[in-house]
Amino acid sequence: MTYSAREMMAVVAAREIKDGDIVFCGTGISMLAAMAAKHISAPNSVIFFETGAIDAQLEEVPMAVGDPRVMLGAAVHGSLADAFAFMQNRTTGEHVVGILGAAQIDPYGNLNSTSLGDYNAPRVRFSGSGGACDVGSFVGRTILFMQQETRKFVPRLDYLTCPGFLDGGNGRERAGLPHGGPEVVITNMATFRFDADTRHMYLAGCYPGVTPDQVLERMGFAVPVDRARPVLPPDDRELGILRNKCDPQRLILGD
Amino acid sequence: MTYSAREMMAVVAAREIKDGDIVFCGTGISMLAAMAAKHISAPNSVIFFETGAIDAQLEEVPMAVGDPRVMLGAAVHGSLADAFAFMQNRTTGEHVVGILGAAQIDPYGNLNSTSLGDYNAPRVRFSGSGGACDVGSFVGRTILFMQQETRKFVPRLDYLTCPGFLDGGNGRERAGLPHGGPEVVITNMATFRFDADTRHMYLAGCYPGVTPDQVLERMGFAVPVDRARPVLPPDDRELGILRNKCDPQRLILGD
Amino acid sequence: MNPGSEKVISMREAVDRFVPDGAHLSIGGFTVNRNPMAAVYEIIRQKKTGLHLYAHSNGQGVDELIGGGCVARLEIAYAGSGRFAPTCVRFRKAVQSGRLQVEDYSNYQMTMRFAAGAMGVPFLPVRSGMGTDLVNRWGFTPEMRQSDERLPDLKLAALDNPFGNWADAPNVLLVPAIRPDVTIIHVQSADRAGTVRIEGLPFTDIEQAKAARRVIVTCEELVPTETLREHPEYNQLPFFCVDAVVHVPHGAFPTACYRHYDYDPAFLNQYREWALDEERHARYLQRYIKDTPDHQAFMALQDPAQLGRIKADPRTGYAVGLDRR
Amino acid sequence: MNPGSEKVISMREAVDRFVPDGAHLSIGGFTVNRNPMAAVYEIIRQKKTGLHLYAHSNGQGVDELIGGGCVARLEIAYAGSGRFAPTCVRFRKAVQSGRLQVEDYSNYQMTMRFAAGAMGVPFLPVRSGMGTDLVNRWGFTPEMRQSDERLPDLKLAALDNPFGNWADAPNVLLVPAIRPDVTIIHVQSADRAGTVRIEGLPFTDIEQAKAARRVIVTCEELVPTETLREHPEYNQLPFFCVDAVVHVPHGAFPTACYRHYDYDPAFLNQYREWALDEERHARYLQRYIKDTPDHQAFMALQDPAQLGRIKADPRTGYAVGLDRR
Repeated sequence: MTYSAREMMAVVAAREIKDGDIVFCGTGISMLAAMAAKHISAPNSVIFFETGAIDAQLEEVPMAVGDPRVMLGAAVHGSLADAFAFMQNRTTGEHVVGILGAAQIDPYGNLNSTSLGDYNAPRVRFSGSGGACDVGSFVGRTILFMQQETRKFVPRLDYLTCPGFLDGGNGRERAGLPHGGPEVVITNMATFRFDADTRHMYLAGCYPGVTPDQVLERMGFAVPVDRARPVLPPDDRELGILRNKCDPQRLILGD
Repeated sequence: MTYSAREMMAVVAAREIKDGDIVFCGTGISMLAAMAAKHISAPNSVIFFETGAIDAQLEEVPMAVGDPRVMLGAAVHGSLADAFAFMQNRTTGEHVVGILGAAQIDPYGNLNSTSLGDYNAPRVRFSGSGGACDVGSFVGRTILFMQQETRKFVPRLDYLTCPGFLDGGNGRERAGLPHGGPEVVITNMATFRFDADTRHMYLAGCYPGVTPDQVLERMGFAVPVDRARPVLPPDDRELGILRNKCDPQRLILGD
Repeated sequence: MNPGSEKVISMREAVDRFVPDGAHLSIGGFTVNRNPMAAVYEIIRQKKTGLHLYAHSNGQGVDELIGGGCVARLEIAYAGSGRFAPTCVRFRKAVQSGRLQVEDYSNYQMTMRFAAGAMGVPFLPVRSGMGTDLVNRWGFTPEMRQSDERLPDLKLAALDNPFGNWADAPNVLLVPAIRPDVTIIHVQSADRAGTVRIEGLPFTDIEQAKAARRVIVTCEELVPTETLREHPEYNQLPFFCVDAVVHVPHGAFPTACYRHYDYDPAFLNQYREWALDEERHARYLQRYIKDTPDHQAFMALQDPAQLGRIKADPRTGYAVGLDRR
Repeated sequence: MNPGSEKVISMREAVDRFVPDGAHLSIGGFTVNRNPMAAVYEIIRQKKTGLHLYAHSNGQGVDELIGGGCVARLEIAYAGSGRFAPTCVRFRKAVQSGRLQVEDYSNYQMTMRFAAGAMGVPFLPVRSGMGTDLVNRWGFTPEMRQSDERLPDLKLAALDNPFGNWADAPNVLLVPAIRPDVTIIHVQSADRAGTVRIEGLPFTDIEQAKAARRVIVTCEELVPTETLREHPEYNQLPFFCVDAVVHVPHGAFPTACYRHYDYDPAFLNQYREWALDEERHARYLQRYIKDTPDHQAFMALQDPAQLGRIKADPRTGYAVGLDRR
């Protein structure tokens, strides 16, 4: 079966979700990945929206985390204060994996979803942090979605909205942030992970037909490529679930 | 009609409650005063329990603020966090009048409900603060119930559980406490108020048949008596309401 | 705050009395859900200006107030409507053209700021944001902060944990309480005294209401006090917190009101197109808001068939199978 | 914390697995309401000792654990059962004889301490207690605090407001988070995975549960997951917070469980008399707790007619007209 880049990204992310994980979803493709994981590999994972809907039984894809579709069949409808406390709380927070996207990412997995140019007179303004800064601060693991574009992989962010490993090494610890940090970056061409010591990004996987050089051409900074391995394409079962169970209207997968 | 000292105290307290007040009640006679006020003089006052039951429609007298009787017909069942936030919040807190009792009171209206003797090896141990310290700290006005006994009106508390005016004058302000403080002390013989400048207690009223000297004999410190006025006894309507509507089983009024 | 038992007034009167020009206004709801839109449109109709707006993660209400020319300053965690507008359109234009001053916080920071206001404490601690530009870059100038006594002098403050490394936290950020002049929320049910029942997710509506000096509640249904009091555990806001109750069906339209109606995808998509173009946006404002006397008239301009399509299914609380492309 | 879906075990196993000697234990409920009494009795049966107990304002659960010899240290706001025991009897005896170390906090301070634990912050600020002995006198010694890493080094800490006089607060007290090893709460309904529905006042049960490493939920009724999930807004604790679910009818007896049964005034009055006398108290412990294998056997010793009398009326949730003298 042929598949789109979005479908590949959703399936690659779904594979990162472990059974029993509490999956923090944002809008868009991250919700789809979480829905897919529950069907594919992690039936006992919990879908968790920052809006306070815990373990929602999604029948339709939500268009926003405040969509009434996130409320159906949940275990609890908490407030926003409750929702984030589950991540800040170490006992539950340890089990949370957060899925985030952004306009820019830097070599240490920090994200910008606030603005481009001068913050006080921005060239382009985005929505702002939302829960991204909190999730990036609190939880044990994050999965980051990015488009593979030079303007998005930048050596220095215009605005640091969501902490990854800050300036690398034990930067999080020095700043006083809880343990954690980004685990993987998933793009439309490749996956990246972070060195255990330096916390610098490296190329971890290339999608079928993609070479490391093609990836590097679409980045504003260099990363080591020697640890790169091929990433398996989505199989028929994965694609079927994604298309038929998760997003039959192709609201997020697109045309 | 004849009446008991407890009945007199409850009625005197009920008269202090203004229409529209939010009345913080503890267990015992303070609940009765709040119930009576709603029937007598302040129909739109709100009975408020620290346990989070707001404007309960009491049909039977509760035996504790955690009694399920406080839940009936309430506007909201909040958590304890919610309940105290209404008092700490200035917009709502200004409207709250708190009714408190204690084992000891000092000349500035500070209360002890924790222990007698050395705190770390007490001669007598009581329940502890409960909400008393919070109410005394947060709200605009408090009404204090005491038995008129020398061992209870003491120049210096064994333990300061609940702040009145601390060391007098602007003591609350110096400590950083919100505005407020005790408005009146109601005993089985008399009422006391606090001087607007020194914040020292003075005798404000004597019950029928009681002289200032009799009151002073039952106190461990001296207070000015020149502002004392007679306090009217409960009338038939007040007594009828108290006995028939508030505590027909005489659970709190006693035999 | 009003301990009375009768607070039902018209939307016009509520906005006129409690939302003066320059007010510090907080609105409830989240992205495409339970924004108090009828109140938002009335604020635009009454040409309120210079508002200092607080919102958590809106959405339609924020974007329309900005587009209506009512807002001078904004404090917010997320200005978007999900897939309908990942960044609010009029918000983006206003910021990029320098017409709107913004102070950015994270979702949880904003939540704790409303909670601090509700609790009556000057700040609450959070463990998020250390090392980020949410801490390092401030939107409001120190001069502006000092000139408005309704604003704290600092965006936020760092604190070493006085309890050592207790809770594994060497340090925290303190975020200051928000204390709005007035908060407006839209809910499913209220009684005439203002006791509120929200169904589904409450977002930060309750904290926003408790943090404010004045509270306007707009509701889909005005219900008898006795009905609400049969189950006090399902109510969230007691009447004495509330100053005005406005009964306005479809009061959250075009955003959703769980168990009543879904968001209107057609309107939201159409709005995005209008908002992107100055002329079309001006025509929208004129026709739908300025030329309508009230929300009922605004709703009369909507397609009745579409209003039927967005009606909530009783089982799910939203419109099952609604075309949302 | 356990993301699984099947957690129903026996009371014996729950206490055996999650409440070791010396545990930092937190119990829910308030004065004469929803104390997790069946669990309390099982802890006494299993002769647990050296517990560090956290409770908000109990009540029967605290007094029986102390009387049973299980508790070495206690942090609490209020140790009483209302009119039945304005000061808990065995608590008073234990403190006055030097057998129990106590750290006193106010009601709101204790609430915020559990809330801080639940939220994952090291402390929360309060504006109550400045100038009182709650600040000036400490019950636990600095040495004891330093020797137990489950305790913060300080009872509380003062802080000047970093935001000047924002919110009219020149200064605040910071109270440290409570982080129990295990919390036990008794609720009306739970499913087999541990999702919890409390009816009526929740007290601080939810904060206490979220603050703990392990959570035991005891419930009157074990209900299907689907039933709870028809109304997620009425549930308070999601299943993944919970480690064990124990189905134990009358699990709060002799304290009340709203909409199920009232407190038992006869038992509470009788208990007070027993508790006041060493010999009678020892006989009570032997007969009612040590000689019974479980809560069912304990309940079998109660007068069936009295159990009928305390049954809750469906309208009020308590036993109307119950003789409570």
